[in-house]
Amino acid sequence: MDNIGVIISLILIFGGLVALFYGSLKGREVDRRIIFLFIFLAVAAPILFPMTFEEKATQVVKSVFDKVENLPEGSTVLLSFDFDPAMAPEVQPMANAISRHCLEKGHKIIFMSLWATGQALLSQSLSESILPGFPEKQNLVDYVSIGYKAGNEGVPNVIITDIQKMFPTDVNSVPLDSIPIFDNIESCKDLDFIVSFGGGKPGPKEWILFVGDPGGVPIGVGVAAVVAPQMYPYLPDQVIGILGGVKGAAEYESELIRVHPKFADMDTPGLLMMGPQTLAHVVIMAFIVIGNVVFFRGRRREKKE
Amino acid sequence: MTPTRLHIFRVISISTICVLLLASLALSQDEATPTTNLSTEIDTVIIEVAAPTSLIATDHKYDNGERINLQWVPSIDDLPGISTVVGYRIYRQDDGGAAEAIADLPAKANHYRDENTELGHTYIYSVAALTDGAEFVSNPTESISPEREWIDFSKRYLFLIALIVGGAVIYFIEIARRGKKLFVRKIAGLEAVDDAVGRATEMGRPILFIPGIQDMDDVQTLAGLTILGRISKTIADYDTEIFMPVSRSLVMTAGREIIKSSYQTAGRPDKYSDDMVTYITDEQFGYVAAVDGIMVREKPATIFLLGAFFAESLILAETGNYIGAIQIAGTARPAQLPFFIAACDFTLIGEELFAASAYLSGEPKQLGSLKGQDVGKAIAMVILVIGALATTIGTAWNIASMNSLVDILKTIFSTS
Amino acid sequence: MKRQIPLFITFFVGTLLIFSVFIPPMETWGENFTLFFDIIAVFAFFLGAGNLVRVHVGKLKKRKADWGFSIVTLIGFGFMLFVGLLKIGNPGGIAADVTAPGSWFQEMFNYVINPLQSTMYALLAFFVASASYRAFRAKNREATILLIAAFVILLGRTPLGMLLTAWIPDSLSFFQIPNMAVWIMNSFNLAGQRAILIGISLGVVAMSLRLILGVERTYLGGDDNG
Amino acid sequence: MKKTTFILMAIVSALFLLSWILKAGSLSGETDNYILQGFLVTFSAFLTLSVLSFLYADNPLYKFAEHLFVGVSAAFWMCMGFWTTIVQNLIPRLSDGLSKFFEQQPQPGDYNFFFFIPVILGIMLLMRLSPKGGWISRWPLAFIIGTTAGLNFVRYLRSDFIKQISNTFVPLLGTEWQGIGHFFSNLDLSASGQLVAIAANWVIFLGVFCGLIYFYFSKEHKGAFGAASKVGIWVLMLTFGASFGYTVMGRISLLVGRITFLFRDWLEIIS
Repeated sequence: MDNIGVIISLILIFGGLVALFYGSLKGREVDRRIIFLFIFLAVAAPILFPMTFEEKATQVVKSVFDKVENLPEGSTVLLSFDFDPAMAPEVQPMANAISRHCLEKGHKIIFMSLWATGQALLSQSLSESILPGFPEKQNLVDYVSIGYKAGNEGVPNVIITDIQKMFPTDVNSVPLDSIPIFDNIESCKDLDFIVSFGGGKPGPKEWILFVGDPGGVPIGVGVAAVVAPQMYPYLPDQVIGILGGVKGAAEYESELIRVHPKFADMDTPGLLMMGPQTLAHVVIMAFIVIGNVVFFRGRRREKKE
Repeated sequence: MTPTRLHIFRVISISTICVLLLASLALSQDEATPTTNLSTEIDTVIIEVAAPTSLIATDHKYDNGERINLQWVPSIDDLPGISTVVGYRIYRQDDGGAAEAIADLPAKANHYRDENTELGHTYIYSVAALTDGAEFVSNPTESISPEREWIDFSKRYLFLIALIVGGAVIYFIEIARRGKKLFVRKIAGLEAVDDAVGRATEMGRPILFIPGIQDMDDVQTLAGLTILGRISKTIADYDTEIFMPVSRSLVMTAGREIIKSSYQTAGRPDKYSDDMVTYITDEQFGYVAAVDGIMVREKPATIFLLGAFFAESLILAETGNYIGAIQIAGTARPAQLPFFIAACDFTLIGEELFAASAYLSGEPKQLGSLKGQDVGKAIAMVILVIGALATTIGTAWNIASMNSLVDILKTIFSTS
Repeated sequence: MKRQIPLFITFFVGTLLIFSVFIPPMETWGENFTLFFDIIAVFAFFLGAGNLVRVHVGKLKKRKADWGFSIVTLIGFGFMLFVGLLKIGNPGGIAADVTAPGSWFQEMFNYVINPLQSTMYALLAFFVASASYRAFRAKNREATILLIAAFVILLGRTPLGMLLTAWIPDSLSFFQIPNMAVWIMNSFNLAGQRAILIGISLGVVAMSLRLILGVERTYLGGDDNG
Repeated sequence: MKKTTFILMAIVSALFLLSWILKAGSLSGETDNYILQGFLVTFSAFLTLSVLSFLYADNPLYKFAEHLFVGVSAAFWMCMGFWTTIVQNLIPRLSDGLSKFFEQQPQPGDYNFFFFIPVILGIMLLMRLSPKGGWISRWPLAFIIGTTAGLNFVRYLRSDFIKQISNTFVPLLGTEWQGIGHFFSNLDLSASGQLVAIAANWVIFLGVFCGLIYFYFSKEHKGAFGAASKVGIWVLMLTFGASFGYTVMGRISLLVGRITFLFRDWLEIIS
């Protein structure tokens, strides 16, 4: 059933593209609403009839994975959810995957957010995706959520020297003093690893500037594809690795399943999204080709005249 | 130092170490007695473990006297896998008071930073290895007081570079203020501005100016408005129509003032109207929807997108492209530059936007600042070349002097 | 006076925060002032909300175009404020997490804010496609470079790139498209982004200095009454 | 109101009701308050489709969705700021009574008189809402600007200037130079493939250098300087092309997220 659906939708999309290509050979421009329609089809079809591909982790992703994998058990990791619903489809899958990985390796996790919307998404992630796989993990012992604080870059600038000053309590008003995770954590300098998931300001960049560089804490970033290229200059000293967009998440998920087979049945939104991605990319590349054909046809006509 | 003297020196130092070791052994036996007693009193079987050794307390460098660092060698029984040591407990005596436990650490820990010390107090620390039900305390440290350092010398190079770059900016602003002409190279995009205005005039269609979606406190908005000053002068001369939808009320006020004064200079104050600049909404996508509507309805011949743009950049630039307008864009937001470059005819990339603004306004603060930044870039380029060449020679042929040059440069140009 | 005091505040706070980096005894004050800043940031949210209400009430009073939609904004604002400030339906009571699952506040986030914002950004998917079609044309040398780089990355970021070039032997693995994409990201992209980064950082440094020293005062507005 | 608008509105409302009924019906076995849940899912699907309708043209449904978003999100940020920062960070430092009211547990030594400063500045900021007291809001504005400037000055200099320079100290001839033959022998991406790795270093070194020349405004771009700046602009074009190609993925993801919601949570045609 699924295969038939895949084949029919592929025939439809590619048939349409061929027709448009034929049109372009005659110098006909494509209306943008037609392009919109094709993009919708290219995204919708693989969602209805899932196609999955194998992913292999690239070096920038693998270095984050290896860092989590090789930290000694009981290390403390801070995961900051610095995103809003607009970035969530890209960033939430990787945040979930890394959270699961940390819990599986027995690291203690401190969850927080520099975006108000991040705390709501964090609460959603915890209750719907991360915790159901780990019923034995206890709040305040294995993980804690200290939530959101206003103040953008002001927040990392305080917690680099004193976490408690900025976060007197966790989200449920439990004083930090009484939380076992914070027994030996005074400031961000005492953390073993920080990963910031985001793509706006404040976000990964603020973590590098205000915590990673002054405190010498290893930083990993999980970013929306729009800002991922801007993170490359910080490699490899200032950030140890970059998860860029859905592909970053898909690579991390596949690596996670490869190394820890227990995750084989977990939901893998990143890997699932690669189907629509691939088809949409093909459609866009086809339109780039069609656009150039139209352009060169037009230019040749101009020359003739 | 002559060889004989060196020899004597060695003998003395080795014997001192031996004496110290013996003394510490003797002392440690004294200390260890109570713990042994303690453990025999308990009924359950206590597995004896060695206490941690070589505990040293040092003042944390470059702080306000609130930290003391501890370091020790973990108990020799703290072995991976089969360890009976479950952790370590830190004890502290404050000004000769009773020892209080201040922290518990996991097994294999070998250092701790006490961040709650006070200036003027003296402290004595000891570390205990914990097993299930008993603890084995190390020798206490010498008494130590935290010290306050007034200047953080570990950041001296950072301070120096800040001074040089900052100094260059201030120096050139001052020079520009005194009226000295500062050279700024021609910026290609600015010539395109006049052509684009001319084109709109020929076609008899309006010009659309979009100053980004940030308020007046963003430099990019200011730079965009400076360029608006130039554009509106040409517009007033040619008598072309201009629309400027904005998303901040302060930008609206500023925009109106700029266009009005341009019309006055051109001698046509009667042609100016407040309707040229309209406030739409602060909200990103509401603004985009409205501007999109204006583009499709009015079909402007030329569109300027100069300022701070976010995700809306693509929608605006794409729609402008769709209606076939000439588009000149400029922003310093790297994430949006690719869209502008792809969809616009001309783009002022990053700093070019500021340079264009400085070039047009001729304001000392802008010109001087640009010059100061150029000094920074020149420093960067020179160090870059020296560093890369030294690294290359050093690593390819393993030349020590080159490697140490690289080390020095890396120390100066490091983050901490 | 109306300008002198703000200029002094900027100078005082700015220099204090710079020196707190280099002078350890000032560190606590650096922290405190940053905390003040964080708290003022919340008042800025209040200000934003207040402005919103003012603008929309104004529209409503004057029956400006689309005034009906202003009612939507005001009702949405009022309702969300009501469920948020009173923590309606929150399972944990007043001290609990405001975004606790099951609270009305969190439900409003999940069913109203989340779909609205993410769909608005999802519109970009369509525009990016149409921009690629219209903009990526080999008009001149620069545009051609742009086009080629984009094409390689587009191919390399999807499994398609691997499928197309899987036949290339491992000793020439560089020419496999995904590897080429990785290489471009790590070389050209890194270099270009770094040059931009250095430029922008100098701009930020110069601007900060101008603000602290009071050379740049445009943010104070034009006249003393405004 | 025009007749067509009226008819369209009636159709939309009817569809909405229908979806609500069907959705509530399908949820009735799963949750207790299935009527509310059915409404919420239908409503968020309605909002999703309203925003997507912008692709055709700006229309009242889109305007409705957008205006609702503006109101709700302003209140969202306000509540978050209030509960997380005002209640947890400010109140315990100022008042015992209020912290008890909000069930906070103030720590000894929390009280700090200086925390009246941000309250006063914050209230001054709110004065902007009144037409006459606007000028006083410049004080907190000056505080905000001073803080940002002070914080950014050192951090940007350190991470984005100083560190970027030393990051570019790359070896241009390989770590152990073993002659040309060895150098060209291997074209893979592994450690032994020196050519590829060193080529990347050359690109980084020259790219950063020429890029900086392009952004150097104190000298006319002529001769060798002009040529270097030309190389600089090419590197920048490659960068932007690559960024664009990379970004497409992100933009598509957002759409995937929305369509998945429509198909799975609303229409239930996939699981």
